[in-house]
Amino acid sequence: MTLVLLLLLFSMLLGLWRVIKGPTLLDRLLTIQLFGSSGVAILLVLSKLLALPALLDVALLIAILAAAAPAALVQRLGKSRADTRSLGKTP
Amino acid sequence: MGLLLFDVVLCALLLTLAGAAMLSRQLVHAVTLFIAFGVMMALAWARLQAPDLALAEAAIGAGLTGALCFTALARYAGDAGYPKPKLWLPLVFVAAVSALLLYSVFQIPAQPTTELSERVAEHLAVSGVSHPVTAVLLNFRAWDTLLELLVLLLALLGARQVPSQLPLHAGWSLSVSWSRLLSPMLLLLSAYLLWRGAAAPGGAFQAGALLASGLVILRLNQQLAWLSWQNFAVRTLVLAGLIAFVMAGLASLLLPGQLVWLSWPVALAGGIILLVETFATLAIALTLALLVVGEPEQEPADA
Amino acid sequence: MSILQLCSWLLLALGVVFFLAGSLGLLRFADSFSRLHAVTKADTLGLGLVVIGLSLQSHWREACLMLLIWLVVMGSGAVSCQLLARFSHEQQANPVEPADPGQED
Amino acid sequence: MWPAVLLVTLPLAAALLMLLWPRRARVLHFAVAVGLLPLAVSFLLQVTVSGEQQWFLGNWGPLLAIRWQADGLTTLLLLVSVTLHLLVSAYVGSIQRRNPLPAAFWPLSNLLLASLQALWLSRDLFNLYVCLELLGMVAVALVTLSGDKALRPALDYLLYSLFASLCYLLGVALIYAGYGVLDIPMLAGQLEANWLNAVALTLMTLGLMLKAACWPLHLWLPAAHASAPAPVSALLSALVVKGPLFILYLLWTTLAPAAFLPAAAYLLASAALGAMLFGGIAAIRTPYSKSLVAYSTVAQLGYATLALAFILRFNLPEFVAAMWLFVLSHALAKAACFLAIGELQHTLGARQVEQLKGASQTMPLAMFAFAVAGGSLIGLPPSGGFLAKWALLLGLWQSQQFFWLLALVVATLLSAAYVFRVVVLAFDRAAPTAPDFSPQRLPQYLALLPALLVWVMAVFSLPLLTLLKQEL
Amino acid sequence: MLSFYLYLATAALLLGVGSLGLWRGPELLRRILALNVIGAGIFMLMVSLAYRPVLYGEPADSVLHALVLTGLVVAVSATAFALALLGRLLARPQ
Repeated sequence: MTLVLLLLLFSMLLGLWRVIKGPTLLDRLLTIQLFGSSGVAILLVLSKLLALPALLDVALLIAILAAAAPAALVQRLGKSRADTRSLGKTP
Repeated sequence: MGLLLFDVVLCALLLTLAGAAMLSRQLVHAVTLFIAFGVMMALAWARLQAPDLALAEAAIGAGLTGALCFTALARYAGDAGYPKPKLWLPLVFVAAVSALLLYSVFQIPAQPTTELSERVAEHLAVSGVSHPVTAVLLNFRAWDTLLELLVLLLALLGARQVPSQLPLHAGWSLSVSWSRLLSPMLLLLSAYLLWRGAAAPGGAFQAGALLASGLVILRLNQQLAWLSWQNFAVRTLVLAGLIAFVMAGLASLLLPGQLVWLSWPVALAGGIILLVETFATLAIALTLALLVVGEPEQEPADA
Repeated sequence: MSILQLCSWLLLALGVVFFLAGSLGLLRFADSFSRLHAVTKADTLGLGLVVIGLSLQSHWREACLMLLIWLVVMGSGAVSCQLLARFSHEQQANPVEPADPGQED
Repeated sequence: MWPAVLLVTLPLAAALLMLLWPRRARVLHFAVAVGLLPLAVSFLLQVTVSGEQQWFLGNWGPLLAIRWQADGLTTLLLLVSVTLHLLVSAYVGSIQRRNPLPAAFWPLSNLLLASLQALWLSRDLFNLYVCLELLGMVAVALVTLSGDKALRPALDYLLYSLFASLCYLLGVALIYAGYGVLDIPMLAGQLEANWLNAVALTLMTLGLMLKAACWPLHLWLPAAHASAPAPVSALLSALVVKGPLFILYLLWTTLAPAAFLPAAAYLLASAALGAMLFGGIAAIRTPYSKSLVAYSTVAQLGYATLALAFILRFNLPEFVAAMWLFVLSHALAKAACFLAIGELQHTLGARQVEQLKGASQTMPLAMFAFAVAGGSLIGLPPSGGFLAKWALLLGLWQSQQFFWLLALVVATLLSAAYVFRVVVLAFDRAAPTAPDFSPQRLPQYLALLPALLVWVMAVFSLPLLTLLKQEL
Repeated sequence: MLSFYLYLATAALLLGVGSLGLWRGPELLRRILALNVIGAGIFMLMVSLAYRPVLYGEPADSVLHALVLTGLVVAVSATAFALALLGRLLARPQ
């Protein structure tokens, strides 16, 4: 079980390179997505391992709110705003 | 052993994310990294057996921080052309301070002080709830919680003094329908968290923060036009948590034999706590939502 | 070890493999939009396998909750994938506009 | 229990009701503010007669509960807060027609009072953190009332204040790590002189000094206090910066192990010296009249810090009396100064000190208020400021600290210089600045009132001294 | 035991990283984020302390959990207020 946990965390660690290196904003946002889904998996395993059923609620919460940050991003920095010119477009 | 390795990797991830957020070239990257950092913090709380905090952190980190930061980011018109800051002087100083702090935390004895926990366990039976964290928050240290609700209210009052309108444009149909699909689920889940708070991890703040995230998502998709301070019902609910708390305190002070502020009579404690928590949840949800998305239309600052 | 447990471990292992594959894809694929595919698809599948694997070992109520979590992740993963893709597509389609600092007022 | 509870909850409840029904805000405000005054007076008398009282909130007993304690000092501070709250809001009411503050002033000032009262009463390390945070947020919200020009100072103030409370919280966490107790009286005498406690106390002290604007951590104060509306500056200077000072006093007189005291005394004394000298010099040099008063706050806080440093070193009751007399007299005098300067500024349309020329002719009342309050800041007999300085001098003489006697004299000369800088200009009748409109009398009288109160303090000097000397 | 000190060390380093960001800035938004990182460091210190009894087979310290929860609320409120001020500051005509 711990091994599963470690490997899941390792997959996040791989994603870390993308989030720091980029190069585009999309890559970074994707990594948040990855962190979200691997985080949910880790929480499920942890809840089994530590015998804390409440962690399932945490996982559900993260799962439900996974689309919240992208939705806010689209609303606040989406197309009709002129002032997002330089955001995340360093190739 | 395996768990220790897990801890090492988790801590390394946390530190890297925080460091990258502080040092990244562009602000939008800093914000993205910070959101990822929030998710990882929730994992750390889960690992450290603090499910209450993991719930709260997940609701805040995943739902509210993103909306807050992206709203602030929309204000930065491109890159404002800040001079490249010096790194070395701060780095040296901060490294010295960190070394000092590191040395200090290693002085912390590994032997826990258990007297306070024992006292909590002793009195749990007469606190009205069976989950110790809720008992501390709503009974043993209820005064802290009342003041904390006041801090939240003050943030809203302060933010209302400095309104700055960002127009809401029409949401994409996909996110609108997703938010509609989500809202009943969020409502149910927060009601469940609130109810569970009496016996298990959960409670007013977690439920409120979750509900607030739901309100924010809906509001950002141009729904809930009623969500405004000008609306008397909204205003009442924003204040309801504090009003219920203060009234409960004063009422129980009037009861015969109750001589001290915020001491709930044992027989009524469970009911009072549930009542206060329910109003506090609504208040927290609406306050946070108003704080994050602001007012729908431009109004003068003073009502 | 019972067959049930064996199945559970196998599924868990397979799930983890999918997670790792997704991350590898995120690292190795050439452009952002292919990386998008790698992450969202592989992770959702991986999570599903982990959920089933864990469900085999747990109480039915927890299993139901986990299944619900998986469903939600599928939904919100798909939605956010769409949102992100369109957002970034639009950003690329609209070239840099002239600065207009007074826009906000 | 009732007086203590009401002193906190009445303003709180009033603020909530005002937010619900903004139209009734002023009536409600004055009803509550006037009602609180006799309550606070009777509470003070009750405590002086029957001794200190304490409660464990929720009736959970020590350790588990948050402790409230009402001793002579606390009740005195409660009374001063209530008095100043009433005076300042009366001033705001009297200028309502001319330049009204936003309606949010009424609930915010009530919340300020509630959080101050909560702070004076609390004896719990974590609860004090929440109170500090609360106080900081109200203060910043009040600063923003003067509109867009105050935005940057307000944001800086908020960031400094957040950083300061985080420092304090870290210290609390480290103390909890060692002892598992948050209650200050229970921790009294328990702390050992080890590295962990040294770090914890240093962090808490730094955070509190930053919040109390002790030199050299005062950088946020002049901008924030000068850009706030005048009545708000009066509240901030008179009351808000005293909150962290009170916690500092609690920490070092009850919590800190004796081995740390000399080092802390040196730290505080040098900060005080810097504050008295550099704050005074900055006040002499600044071109703006409100900045002058704000820098004077930095300098005057130096006296209180110096007294605190000597409490730690010599443990004489004179120093305790001196510290709190400084705090009380400064609270009243500074409120009068800010109100008078605000009144002068509005009527003469003058932000700079130079433009106050001839003010003794055009607005004699306001100028008189400033001069009277200034007299107490300098320490002219028989004002409250003089009482404080006399107690300090007496203590310094007894403990034979002749260097500090000299420093005190120099600091007094500096404060005389910045007060007379304004007064001399005001008596220059050659070409007075013409007022924009005919001066109003009521607000000027209201500005004079706290200034006169400082001088009345001298009448009650004996009971005040006995009350404060019991503290040790 | 080792993981307890590991998390404590992480907390201390988070404080360092946050202070670096607070000092260096340069944008105000980053300073606000840095304050949050410092807050996270302190909360991590407190949660690790709450975890300490678990090492001896006792339940985690619920008082500390409650304190951190209060601290989280305070931190969120303060951040939201700071961001509102920042938004107004940036939206203001130059």
